[in-house]
Amino acid sequence: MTALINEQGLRHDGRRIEDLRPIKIEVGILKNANGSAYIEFGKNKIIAAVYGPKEVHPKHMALPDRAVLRCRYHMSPFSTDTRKNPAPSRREIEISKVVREALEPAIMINDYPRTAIDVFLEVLQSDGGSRCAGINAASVALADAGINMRDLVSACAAGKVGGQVVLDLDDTEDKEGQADVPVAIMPNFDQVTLFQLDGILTQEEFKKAFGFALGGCRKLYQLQKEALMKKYFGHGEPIVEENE
Amino acid sequence: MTALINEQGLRHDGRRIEDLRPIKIEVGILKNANGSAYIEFGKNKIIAAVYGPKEVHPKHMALPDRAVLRCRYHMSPFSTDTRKNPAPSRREIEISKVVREALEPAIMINDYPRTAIDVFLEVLQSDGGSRCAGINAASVALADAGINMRDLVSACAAGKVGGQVVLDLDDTEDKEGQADVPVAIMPNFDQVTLFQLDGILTQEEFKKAFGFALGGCRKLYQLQKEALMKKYFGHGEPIVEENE
Amino acid sequence: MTALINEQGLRHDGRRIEDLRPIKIEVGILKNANGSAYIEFGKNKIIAAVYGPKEVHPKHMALPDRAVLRCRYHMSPFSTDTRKNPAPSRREIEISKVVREALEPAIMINDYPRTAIDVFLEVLQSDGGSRCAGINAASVALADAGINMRDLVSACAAGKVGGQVVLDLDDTEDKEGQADVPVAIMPNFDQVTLFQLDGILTQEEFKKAFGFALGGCRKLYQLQKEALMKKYFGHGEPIVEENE
Amino acid sequence: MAAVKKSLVVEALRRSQMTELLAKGKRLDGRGPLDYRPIRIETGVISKASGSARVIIGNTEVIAGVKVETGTPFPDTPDQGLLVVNAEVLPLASPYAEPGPPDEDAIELARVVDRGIRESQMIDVSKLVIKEGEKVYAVFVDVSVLNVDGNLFDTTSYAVVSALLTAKYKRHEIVDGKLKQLEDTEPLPLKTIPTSVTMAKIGDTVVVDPTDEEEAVMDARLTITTDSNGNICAGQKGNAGTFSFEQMQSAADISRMKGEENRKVIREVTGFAN
Amino acid sequence: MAAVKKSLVVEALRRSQMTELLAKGKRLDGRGPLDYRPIRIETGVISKASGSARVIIGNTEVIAGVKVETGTPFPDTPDQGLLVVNAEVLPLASPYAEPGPPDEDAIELARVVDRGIRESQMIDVSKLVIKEGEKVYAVFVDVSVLNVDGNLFDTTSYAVVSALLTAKYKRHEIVDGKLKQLEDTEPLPLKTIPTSVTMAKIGDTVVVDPTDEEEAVMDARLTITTDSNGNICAGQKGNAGTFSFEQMQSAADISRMKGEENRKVIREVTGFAN
Amino acid sequence: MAAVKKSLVVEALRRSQMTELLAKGKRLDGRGPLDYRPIRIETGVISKASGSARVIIGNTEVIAGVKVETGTPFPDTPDQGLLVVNAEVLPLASPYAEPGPPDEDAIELARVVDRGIRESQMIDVSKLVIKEGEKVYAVFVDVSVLNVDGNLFDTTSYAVVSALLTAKYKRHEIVDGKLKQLEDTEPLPLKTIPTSVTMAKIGDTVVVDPTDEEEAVMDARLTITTDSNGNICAGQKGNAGTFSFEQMQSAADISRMKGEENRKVIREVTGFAN
Repeated sequence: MTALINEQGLRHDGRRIEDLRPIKIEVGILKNANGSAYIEFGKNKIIAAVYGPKEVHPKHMALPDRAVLRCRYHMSPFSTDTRKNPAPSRREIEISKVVREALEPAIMINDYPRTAIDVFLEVLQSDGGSRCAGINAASVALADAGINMRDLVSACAAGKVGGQVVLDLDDTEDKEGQADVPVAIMPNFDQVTLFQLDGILTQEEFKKAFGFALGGCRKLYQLQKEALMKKYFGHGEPIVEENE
Repeated sequence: MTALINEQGLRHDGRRIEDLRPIKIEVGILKNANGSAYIEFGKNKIIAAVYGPKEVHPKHMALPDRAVLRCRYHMSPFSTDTRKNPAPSRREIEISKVVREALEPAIMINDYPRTAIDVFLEVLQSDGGSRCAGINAASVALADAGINMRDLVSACAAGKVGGQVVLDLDDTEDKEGQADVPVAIMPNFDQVTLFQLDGILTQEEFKKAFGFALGGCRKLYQLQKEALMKKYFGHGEPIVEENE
Repeated sequence: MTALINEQGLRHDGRRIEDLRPIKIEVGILKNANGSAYIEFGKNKIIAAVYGPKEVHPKHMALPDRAVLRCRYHMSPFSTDTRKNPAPSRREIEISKVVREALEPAIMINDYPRTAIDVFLEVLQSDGGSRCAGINAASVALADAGINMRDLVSACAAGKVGGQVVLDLDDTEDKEGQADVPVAIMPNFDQVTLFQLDGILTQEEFKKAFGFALGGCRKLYQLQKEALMKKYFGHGEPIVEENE
Repeated sequence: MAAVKKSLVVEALRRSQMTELLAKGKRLDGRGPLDYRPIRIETGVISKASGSARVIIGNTEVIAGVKVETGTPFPDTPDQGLLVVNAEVLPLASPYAEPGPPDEDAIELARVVDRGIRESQMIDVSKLVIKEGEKVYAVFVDVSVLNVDGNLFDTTSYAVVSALLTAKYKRHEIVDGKLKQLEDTEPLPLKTIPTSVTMAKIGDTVVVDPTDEEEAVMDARLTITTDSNGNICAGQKGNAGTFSFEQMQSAADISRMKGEENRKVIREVTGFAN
Repeated sequence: MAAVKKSLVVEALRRSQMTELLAKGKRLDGRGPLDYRPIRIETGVISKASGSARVIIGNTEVIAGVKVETGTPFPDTPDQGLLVVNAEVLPLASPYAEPGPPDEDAIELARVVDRGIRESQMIDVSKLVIKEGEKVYAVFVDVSVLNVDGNLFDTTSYAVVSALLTAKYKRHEIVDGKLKQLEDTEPLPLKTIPTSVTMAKIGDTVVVDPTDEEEAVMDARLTITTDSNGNICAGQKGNAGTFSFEQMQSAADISRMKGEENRKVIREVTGFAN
Repeated sequence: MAAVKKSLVVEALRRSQMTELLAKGKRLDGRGPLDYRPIRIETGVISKASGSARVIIGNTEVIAGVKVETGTPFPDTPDQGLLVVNAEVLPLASPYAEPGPPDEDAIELARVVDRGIRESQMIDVSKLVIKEGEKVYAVFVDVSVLNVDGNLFDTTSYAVVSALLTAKYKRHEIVDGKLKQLEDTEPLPLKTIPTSVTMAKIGDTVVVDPTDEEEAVMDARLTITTDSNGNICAGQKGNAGTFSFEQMQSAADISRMKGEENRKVIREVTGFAN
């Protein structure tokens, strides 16, 4: 086993403490969905798709004053090191819930009473940080579907690895590290929409990790905007930020 | 292994042939339920709760002339010697049915057309005779919920242990004994509402065991009345037996 | 192991290449069903029953212009060499689908808008070719239920065993042979309603096997007519073929 | 299986007609209160099963099949073979039966029949051990109900018992640590014939072997199973009605008497002497 | 459990009443924002369990039971015992709870409590090994929620922790290749007391230990768990609302302060010193 | 996946438009009856899988991933490795797909593709044995359908075949009774390329590679799979329509011809020579 952080302060994959893994976002990659996005985030490969606003079945599940937001986070059986059973695990059910709750604050659900908005995340290949990667893609897919939003939702994790606070843990760091803190924010409102924490951090480390994560989220926000810009205005065009 | 019945005619826990285990009934122990009761019956610790009469979902399950009585008998995973899987077993499904059928004759279900009455029994700790203990608690919880009843339902098992007919088998006696006969009655109508029998009894033993069980039921009836009296009239007050 | 085809060209059970196993069809064997039939086809013992046309539950599953045809092919746990789990297997789900699609072309489903027609096949004992045997019985049961039909559906498999194309494989031939081709037809329309193929056949073998299967189907058609005739007109009466 | 749904008025009429007749000691199909419909038993109907039986009582028809396989004993009974009884009311058996996992009625049916077999000690499970604590025989009895017309309990019970009485299974040995199937077959180690008798209370009358029509209006059901010695080995009251103390006592007598009659039918068909 | 369903108008009124009160630093039941309701803990309530505890906070009541059994370790952690935390909101606990497998709320509840235990390294799982790679102890903690009145996270968490702190289990050995249970019992190898603190944001105010009424109108929920050293070991934000960056920072401080207070209650009841 | 629901009138209009065009040998998208849409195959897209392929035909898109793990052989085939093919039509693939366990359409899809692989003897399962009767390799092929626009059968089939053709797996040995993973990888033992051809009958015309729109109005579907020698190794008719005897015969010819064309595309991408 190599050290998770070497004497030069570099991580096992060569990154520095506050570096993100390589990230690629593509918008509008599925034909049938109303909105979609594909994200590569390190080795994560995730598709997000949005269907809706649409009729709710069964009808009594509809809400008179707002849309029902539904979310499914799912891993393809081949996405993990050992084959994953295709039935949803307890972990997937919990992540589906927190992802939904991370996205909902940014969506103007009162604009769509009596409808449903479905967000599907399919993890084709998983690495550390798949829920954050998924949220970034889902948020862009919602925008691609033309759903009214207050802001994008941008997500990134920080954590503690080899005794140091670092940004954006990959699979190895997640498993062998000391803590993982996934965070999602609405960047233009300075509001946290997702927060989880696993592992042990002192109060000081917690503050540092939280700050790192916010910084990561802001970088993701730029990448999300660029991806949308690229689809809707071609390369290099200035983006009009209507929702801010 | 000690003998189930020793030379003095005493059972492995010191009881005589026709003794009940120690029993404690408390009424109205849950805040949210419309009616509730807690029973300790030997090592059995069981909570009964009643919700209703209430709307039926889905609506087509409602009956035009009477209430739908529903019942769930369930064991907490920690209630048994080895951990019980939390999913309902075939045994729990059968007991839920016979408990419902034991209670229904005493309930004036025609007083509540188009509604549902839910009875929940949670076995926190199980010992022999949990279905009878549960019926006693459920009957009291129904009364506590203010449901109109013809009578209470009182339950007790008899059986055969070490070659002799005895009252109220505990876990050890149930497993190592020769027969178990759980019975529930409406004490003021001399009617049997629950009857099951496991094991081998001659016709004479059967008559004796059945008689023992009826005697046990009558003792339980007194304890049920005392428990209700204690809640509704304080200690020592005379009980008004409206339903008789 | 005996050879699947010996020097005399006889199969392991003494049949010649193009012989069917012994077949017996009885019509109207269940009291409650609207129509029913029992078939013995080699060692296959299968009951088919039809309920309907009847109301659809839930109502939104009803179709405005035709009946919903539903089909369940199920094997009793004791029907196979080693006990079959009673829950429906993926194989049973697929066969239920192809059997439904094999029967539907022959049923005048537009005569029964907003209703359901249920076809149940219970395999009490299974041998090779149970889906074909089941289709033959189901088709007769539909006629027995008085459902309007364009034609009967007649089914039989051919295949390749011991290097030769043969008609109607039994269990042993199915497992140790090279190919199995179940086929169902509407005999008076020269139309194929079921076709499946497992195993390897050259194009020539395929044509031969397909021809064998058609011949088998035509023989089954005669047996189906005789069985219906026996029930409705007694032995030896000429059958009036209304639906042709 | 879903309960028979009828309009309230029809149900009430049917019930009053029935109770009037019963007051005169008669039933709709002409039987007396303690008469069974004809019982037809056929064994060996499924050659792939270790044992099997088809039982028809009136229009009620079931098939039971026995499979003897090998398995691991429960940790607390390392010296006993296994018995598993399962029942499905097939969707083709009644307009009210539905596909899907067994509902509470089918579970109760299987468990009551199971208890009759198990508690009567019909099967000497101590003889179904291949290697104590490691390998035992597992006796699976599966029941497919083909047509429902009342009294599923007895019909199922007689089918299960008849299938067991005629079952033959292949012995196994452990050779060099591996399980090996021997060629010779033998009957199961059986000791008694538990025979259930099911009664229905309609108004104040108790009848045996109720039809579907009678079950639709009955207040309560009672099944009592006796063994070949006339001892009671299983009992189950069902439905949301009651039995008086006296009715319970006389039901025990009826179950012994009618049980012995029906046991004779089973003995004749299966050739089992005990 | 289904969410509490109220009419939109009532919900809005309730919410405005609450936020007005909270603006003055008060709550409907008279508490200040950072006050817990009385906490009652009773241990050893289920003698059949290895450890158990009943915890009541206000009207919220749960029972946790620990069973220590033996099992096979995961292939990637052959040198560690197992921990499984499960929670069911019993249908008798609330008019909105329903029978059935745990829904997403119950799954989240169990997983957040599980992570608090696991990540704090409360249990030294390396000491729960009987034979590396083959047999380990499996610690099952099951929670039955008996009455719902808000703050299930802390009530459940304290019950699980108290049950673990008072659990005793029977040692096992492998003798001649077979697992053998020894007679002596011992406490679990425990190192710290993870203590969760759950906060609700209603309008601009953050309160601890929300009631059911408060949860019905809250914007968002935040649970932060600290260990005996005051380090943070688990966190979870819930609900479709948000927390500002500042609220997150101060929540961390609150969780340490209130966590230490409640840890004292647990220490007193269980006698655990760390 | 639920069937495409359209109003009866629209469906009838669409169908008559299509059959008119087809009578002239044309299709809505300009193709001739026996033309496939462009086929795009990409392999190695999931590095965590032993093998993987993304296949796009028109707008239909699927990903297949192969995992080679170890397992226990079936008792009746102790000398053969295992093959398991599974397919999920992801809910993001179509407005009519829904989350949940595979429905009858997805099960049929997986089973037909599975039979094509299995019956063609593409994989020499006799070479996937580590120790006869005890340990074998289990080849799991999972398919995630990403976008539905007709002809799922061929798209899935080509993805599965391409993923298998490019898969590499780690060898295992049994050393001192324990399974040990070796470092070197090798390709699966493959012998042929089964290639399915799916046809739809619309009115009197048979077309290959139907789109979603064509499937919505087709009478019946027919899939025939041939191996590298042009032999037929699997077939499946679907939907509540029929094929005439002549159509069946010519479908066999079409499947051989178009199968060989598409097999060339697969050979090019995967470099497999047979």
